Amino acid sequence: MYRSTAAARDAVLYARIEKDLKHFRLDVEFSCAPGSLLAVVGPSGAGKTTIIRAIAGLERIDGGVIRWGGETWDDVDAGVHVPVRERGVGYVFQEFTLFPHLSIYRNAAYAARDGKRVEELLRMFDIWHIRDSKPHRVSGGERQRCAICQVLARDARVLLMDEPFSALDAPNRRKLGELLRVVKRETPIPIIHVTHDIGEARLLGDEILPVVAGRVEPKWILPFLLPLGDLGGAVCRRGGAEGRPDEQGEVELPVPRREYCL
Amino acid sequence: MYRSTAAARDAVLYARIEKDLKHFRLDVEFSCAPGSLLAVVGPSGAGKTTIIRAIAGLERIDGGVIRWGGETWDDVDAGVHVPVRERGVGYVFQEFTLFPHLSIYRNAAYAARDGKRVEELLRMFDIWHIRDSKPHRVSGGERQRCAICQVLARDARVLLMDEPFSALDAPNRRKLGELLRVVKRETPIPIIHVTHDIGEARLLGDEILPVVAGRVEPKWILPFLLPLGDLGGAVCRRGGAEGRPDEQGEVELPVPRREYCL
Amino acid sequence: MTFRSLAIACGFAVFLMYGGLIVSLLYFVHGPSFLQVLLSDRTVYSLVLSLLTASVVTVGAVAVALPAAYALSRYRFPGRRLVDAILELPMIVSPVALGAMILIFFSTPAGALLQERGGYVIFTVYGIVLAQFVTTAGVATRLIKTVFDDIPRRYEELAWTLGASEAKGFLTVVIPMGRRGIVSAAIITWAKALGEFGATITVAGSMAFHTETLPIAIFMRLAQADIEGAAVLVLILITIGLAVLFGVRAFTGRGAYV
Amino acid sequence: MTFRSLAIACGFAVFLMYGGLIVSLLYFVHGPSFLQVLLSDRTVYSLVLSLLTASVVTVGAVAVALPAAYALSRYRFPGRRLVDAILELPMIVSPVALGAMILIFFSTPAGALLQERGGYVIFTVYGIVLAQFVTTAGVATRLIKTVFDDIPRRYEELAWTLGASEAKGFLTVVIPMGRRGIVSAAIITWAKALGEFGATITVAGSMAFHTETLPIAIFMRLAQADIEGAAVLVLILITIGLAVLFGVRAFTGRGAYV
Amino acid sequence: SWGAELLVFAGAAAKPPLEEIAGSFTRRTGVTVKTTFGGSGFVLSQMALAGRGDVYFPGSSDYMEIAKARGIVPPQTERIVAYLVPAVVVQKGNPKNIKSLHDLTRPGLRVAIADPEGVCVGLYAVEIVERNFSPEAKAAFRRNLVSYTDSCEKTAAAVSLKAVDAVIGWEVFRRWDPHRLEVIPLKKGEIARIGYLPIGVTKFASDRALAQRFVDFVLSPEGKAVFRRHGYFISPEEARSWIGAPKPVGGEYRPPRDWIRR
Ligand SMILES: Nc1ncnc2c1ncn2[C@@H]1O[C@H](COP(=O)(O)OP(=O)(O)OP(=O)(O)O)[C@@H](O)[C@H]1O
Ligand SMILES: Nc1ncnc2c1ncn2[C@@H]1O[C@H](COP(=O)(O)OP(=O)(O)OP(=O)(O)O)[C@@H](O)[C@H]1O
Ligand SMILES: [Mg+2]
Ligand SMILES: [Mg+2]
Repeated sequence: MYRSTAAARDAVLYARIEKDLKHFRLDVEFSCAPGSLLAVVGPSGAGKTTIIRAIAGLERIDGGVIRWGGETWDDVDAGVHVPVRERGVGYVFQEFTLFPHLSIYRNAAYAARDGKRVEELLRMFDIWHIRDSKPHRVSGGERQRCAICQVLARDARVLLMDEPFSALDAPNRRKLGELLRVVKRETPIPIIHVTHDIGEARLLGDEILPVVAGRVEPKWILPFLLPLGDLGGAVCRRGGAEGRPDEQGEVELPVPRREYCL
Repeated sequence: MYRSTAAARDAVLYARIEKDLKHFRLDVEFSCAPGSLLAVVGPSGAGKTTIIRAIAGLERIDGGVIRWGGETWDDVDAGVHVPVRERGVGYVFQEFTLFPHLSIYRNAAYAARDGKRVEELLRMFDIWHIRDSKPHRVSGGERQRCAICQVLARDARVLLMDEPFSALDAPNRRKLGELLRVVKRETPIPIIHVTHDIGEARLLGDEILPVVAGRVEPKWILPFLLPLGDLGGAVCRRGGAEGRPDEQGEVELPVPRREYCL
Repeated sequence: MTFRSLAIACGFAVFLMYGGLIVSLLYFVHGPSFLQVLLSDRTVYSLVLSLLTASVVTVGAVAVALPAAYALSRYRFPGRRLVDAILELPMIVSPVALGAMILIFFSTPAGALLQERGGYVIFTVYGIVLAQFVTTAGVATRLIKTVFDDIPRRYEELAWTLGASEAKGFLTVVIPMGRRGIVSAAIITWAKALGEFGATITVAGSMAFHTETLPIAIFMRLAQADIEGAAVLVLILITIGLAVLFGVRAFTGRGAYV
Repeated sequence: MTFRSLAIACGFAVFLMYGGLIVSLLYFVHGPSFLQVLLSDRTVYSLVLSLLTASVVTVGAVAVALPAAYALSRYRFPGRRLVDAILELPMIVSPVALGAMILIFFSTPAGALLQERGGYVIFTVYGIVLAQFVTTAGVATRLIKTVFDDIPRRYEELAWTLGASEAKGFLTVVIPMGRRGIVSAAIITWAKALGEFGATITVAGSMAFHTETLPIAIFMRLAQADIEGAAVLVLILITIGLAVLFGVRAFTGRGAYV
Repeated sequence: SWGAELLVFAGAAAKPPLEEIAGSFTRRTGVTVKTTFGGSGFVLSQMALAGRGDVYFPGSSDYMEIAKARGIVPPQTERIVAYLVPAVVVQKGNPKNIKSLHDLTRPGLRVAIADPEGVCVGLYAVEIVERNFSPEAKAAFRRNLVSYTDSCEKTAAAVSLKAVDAVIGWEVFRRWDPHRLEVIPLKKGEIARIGYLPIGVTKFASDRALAQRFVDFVLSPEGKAVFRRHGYFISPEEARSWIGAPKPVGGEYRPPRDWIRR
């Protein structure tokens, strides 16, 4: 269903990303196999968006390498930086950016080879009836669904999604989840899914990459991995737990009572 | 803690809103007492954003009235339309719009009477350390937190929040939830909270207004109100259940297995 | 007074200034002479020549300005600030002086060689086009650069992640998104070219039925102290110029999405 | 050739055109005469007068254009399209003709009354200011309107929900957000006022040490067939004009947020 | 002689008669005559810079002197076409009741002359003032002098448009705008000299014989008749009899330094 170039089939994405941000240095290393979904999870401001912008080639990294299969996309020491469009990544922006001057349909079809596929996706996500509206005249969730269709309608070699569920209601979340399973099965490419929500990461991710204040912090998700229900506090060292990058040392971890910790 | 004008204390917000949208007519009626939180919930594209834009005065309604206490804000038959700023509503936009030319601090302080309150809020939501950054240089969640601070720092007579949790991680969701409880207790004003997520609505709302395709549709939330766990399908008449406004008749309702229906 | 009425009052103040000038022209014009001047062969020639050269120049200037403005707005290259700094030159130097500079250029060995090889420009219709191009190209570039500066980069980023080349991003995203500003710049370019007089008369002369554009014809009337004739020609220029612009704007101005 | 190099090449083409014109001026200028002309009292007077009037006019024109442009961009009021349509008038009508229109206006009974009551404008320094104002105000309004058109309404909506009045929204949101475009419009206005010649000489005459701006001085040199003197004055005008603009732009151009 | 053409550069003041003559010349010989009009000095600069132009016909003698001095017009080709007599020019109906040259010193009048530095008629005006006014009268005149105009035509237009009450110009001005101008003749003694309109073939002329033919045609009875019809004196005798006294034709005059400051 979801098509990709033949060469892409066995290509693993590998990234070691270092970048100075305003209050900390982002320094993470990970790889993602084709057909596997890596959920990058972490508190707000942890550096998640920066990671996928770097993979897309929209952000220059200050150190490290990014490789996809045999291709080197970024290599700071060797001075390599492949332009965005040659990477062939599909990227759903956190702000679900759409072209303001194009209708929903023409947005979705911008990079599609195949009109049938576009129609299929728009119908699946229930925005076929507003296909002629401009983005500023549709609702937030409708815009986000269009951004997802836009990316799923093209041949991507890596799929990057930044909080693609943020404005989606339950049925549309379910649809996207199902669709991602189909993609993983039929056109195995690496998928990176950014979210602030452990629940989402647990349900979707084949692997989970927890990022806190720019570093991989496996302990951060421990408390969330315990069975749902009432729990006491848990203690974890290094790296502020609540996305406070300047806080070091012992901190009390947030303990979710439910998926919504209110 | 959260201040408001004395006159605001006992003012009930009442709205009967009719407006022609692209594919259906929005037609809802509700009221919201001071100190009470009305959760407007419904699928994507149901008309939720339109409702609070109308209350804010940003959208002209085609029929109905909007009243707050003794004031009439909108009355189509009488030709009344009070300008936005005279309504004194606090509105968190779904896109968490900030002024791009102002720093995080100056954004939050735009309408604040009191610098201390601003600092308090920025510290509480952990964005004090980036107070001098411009919005385009901070993360999505940081922007949304700033938009929330901006509104909570001012004296509002009605609080309108459009999906204020969409980019927030668990700790920040919890903080906002707590803060809303404080607001409700200490400065009772009507609060309208828009979300596509029943879980959120259930946890926060004193009352829930389910909107589907422009109409109040109490049956729509029935299946979500059953205890969590595996359930069979449930049937509900009228109004497309999955936000498909043009679909009429019997439809199968989505049945959430968890809060995340993937 | 509310801010709203103050702002609208300012709008009308600007209108009244120009409207008043037009009305005072009517004080000098009498019906029959208007038609007589309008329908004379010479006026028709000037009018067609003016509309034609202004349109050709606008197309050329905008065609060069679009990529140039994009380069200035998006790329960092050595000499960028220098290029950027010189764009207002044709405004700072009044048209007559600019025309003189063009003549001076053609009197240098380089310019002379160019004319020998490429054919004469001075005192021909090509001279009109050149003079108008020189007076407008810089400003057109500056105006379009301002438009591009205000288009957020993230739309191009989106296009690139969707596999678009820089050229495709430019053509399918930047230009359509800046459409209104570009049309506005083109309109100003056209208006400026249509009204261009000083450089034109200097480079191309004022030969009747040859290089006499409408502004030159107006000047010649004034030069003969024929105020009535000048007033009639000014009215013709204003009527046709504003009508064309009104039409263009009505046709292209729709479809804001902000 | 990539799109990038094509775009940069276009930028340099525009540069070369103007750069070439400046260089060919040097062909006519000899060192000593440059200094001699530059330091003469008369040149200094013209220079100061030009810089002063252009600056005063820019402040005035932008001050009127800001609210007028906002009204045209945001409000629907009867006559809006008419006001909008007339803004290019000073471009379409060449400056000499515009100057003549101003003279014509003051020769009508209404204009004569105005001058009797309010003092003479024609052939005075006020005439310079008036002529430059009339030639620039419309374009300044048009340019700033384009800037405002491209500022999304939702920022004003945000300001209003935060309790800002329309005036406060205008002052704290629209103007700062459109800052770069407004500065750009002001620069074009200033450049145009500085280089304005045709309307100025028609309305204010060309008296040395009185109403002789630098462009008028250049023209008078040309009119005396003193090409070298004209070339020197053009160089002075270009140098000072571009230097001021370069400074202004370096000072205000920072801080994009797109 | 198909294809032959002549470029004529002329002062704008002589436009109507010259265009008429050029038309007859073309009809008679088939030679296209392209005339460019402008300020006499300005068109001279234009010719010098462009290195083109066959015939030079300035609006006054001093530019011909410059052209000869620069070698642009060989002195032997210069001929005189018409003669000009200075006069006071006032608005039609003489609303300020100006009867003589000395009335121009009356307080409250607005007077202009052409720029003595660039425009010949200004030079003649300065000479008349210097010759006839006492130092006190001169001072009074200069108090009334509001500006210099930059060309012959604008000197006339200044009165036509009521920008000033009077100018010292040419007697022929009244023929340019008979509806708005009136001429007050000077007294015999007040006039210093008679102006004239010279014409000459330039060194740039590619076909000198043809250019000379055109000059001869202008000077032929047919050409002179046209000039007479437009109100010019075509012989010194005509001018002298209008003045009523013999006066020299042309000659040099240097204005005192205080009229022209560098
Ligand atoms: N300016 C507009 N003009 C006409 N129709 C509109 C406009 N804005 C939105 N709509 C349509 O009205 C409907 C309701 O939009 P609204 O933004 O209120 O939805 P919503 O409930 O907020 O959805 P979401 O959860 O996706 O944000 C949608 O179908 C949308 O396409
Ligand atoms: N352009 C920038 N320059 C410097 N620092 C930046 C820039 N953009 C973001 N930052 C900072 O870098 C950190 C990481 O930002 P990033 O957008 O990657 O966070 P995130 O994990 O995506 O958070 P969220 O879940 O809130 O979107 C934040 O502290 C932010 O303030
Ligand atoms: Mg992010
Ligand atoms: Mg919404």
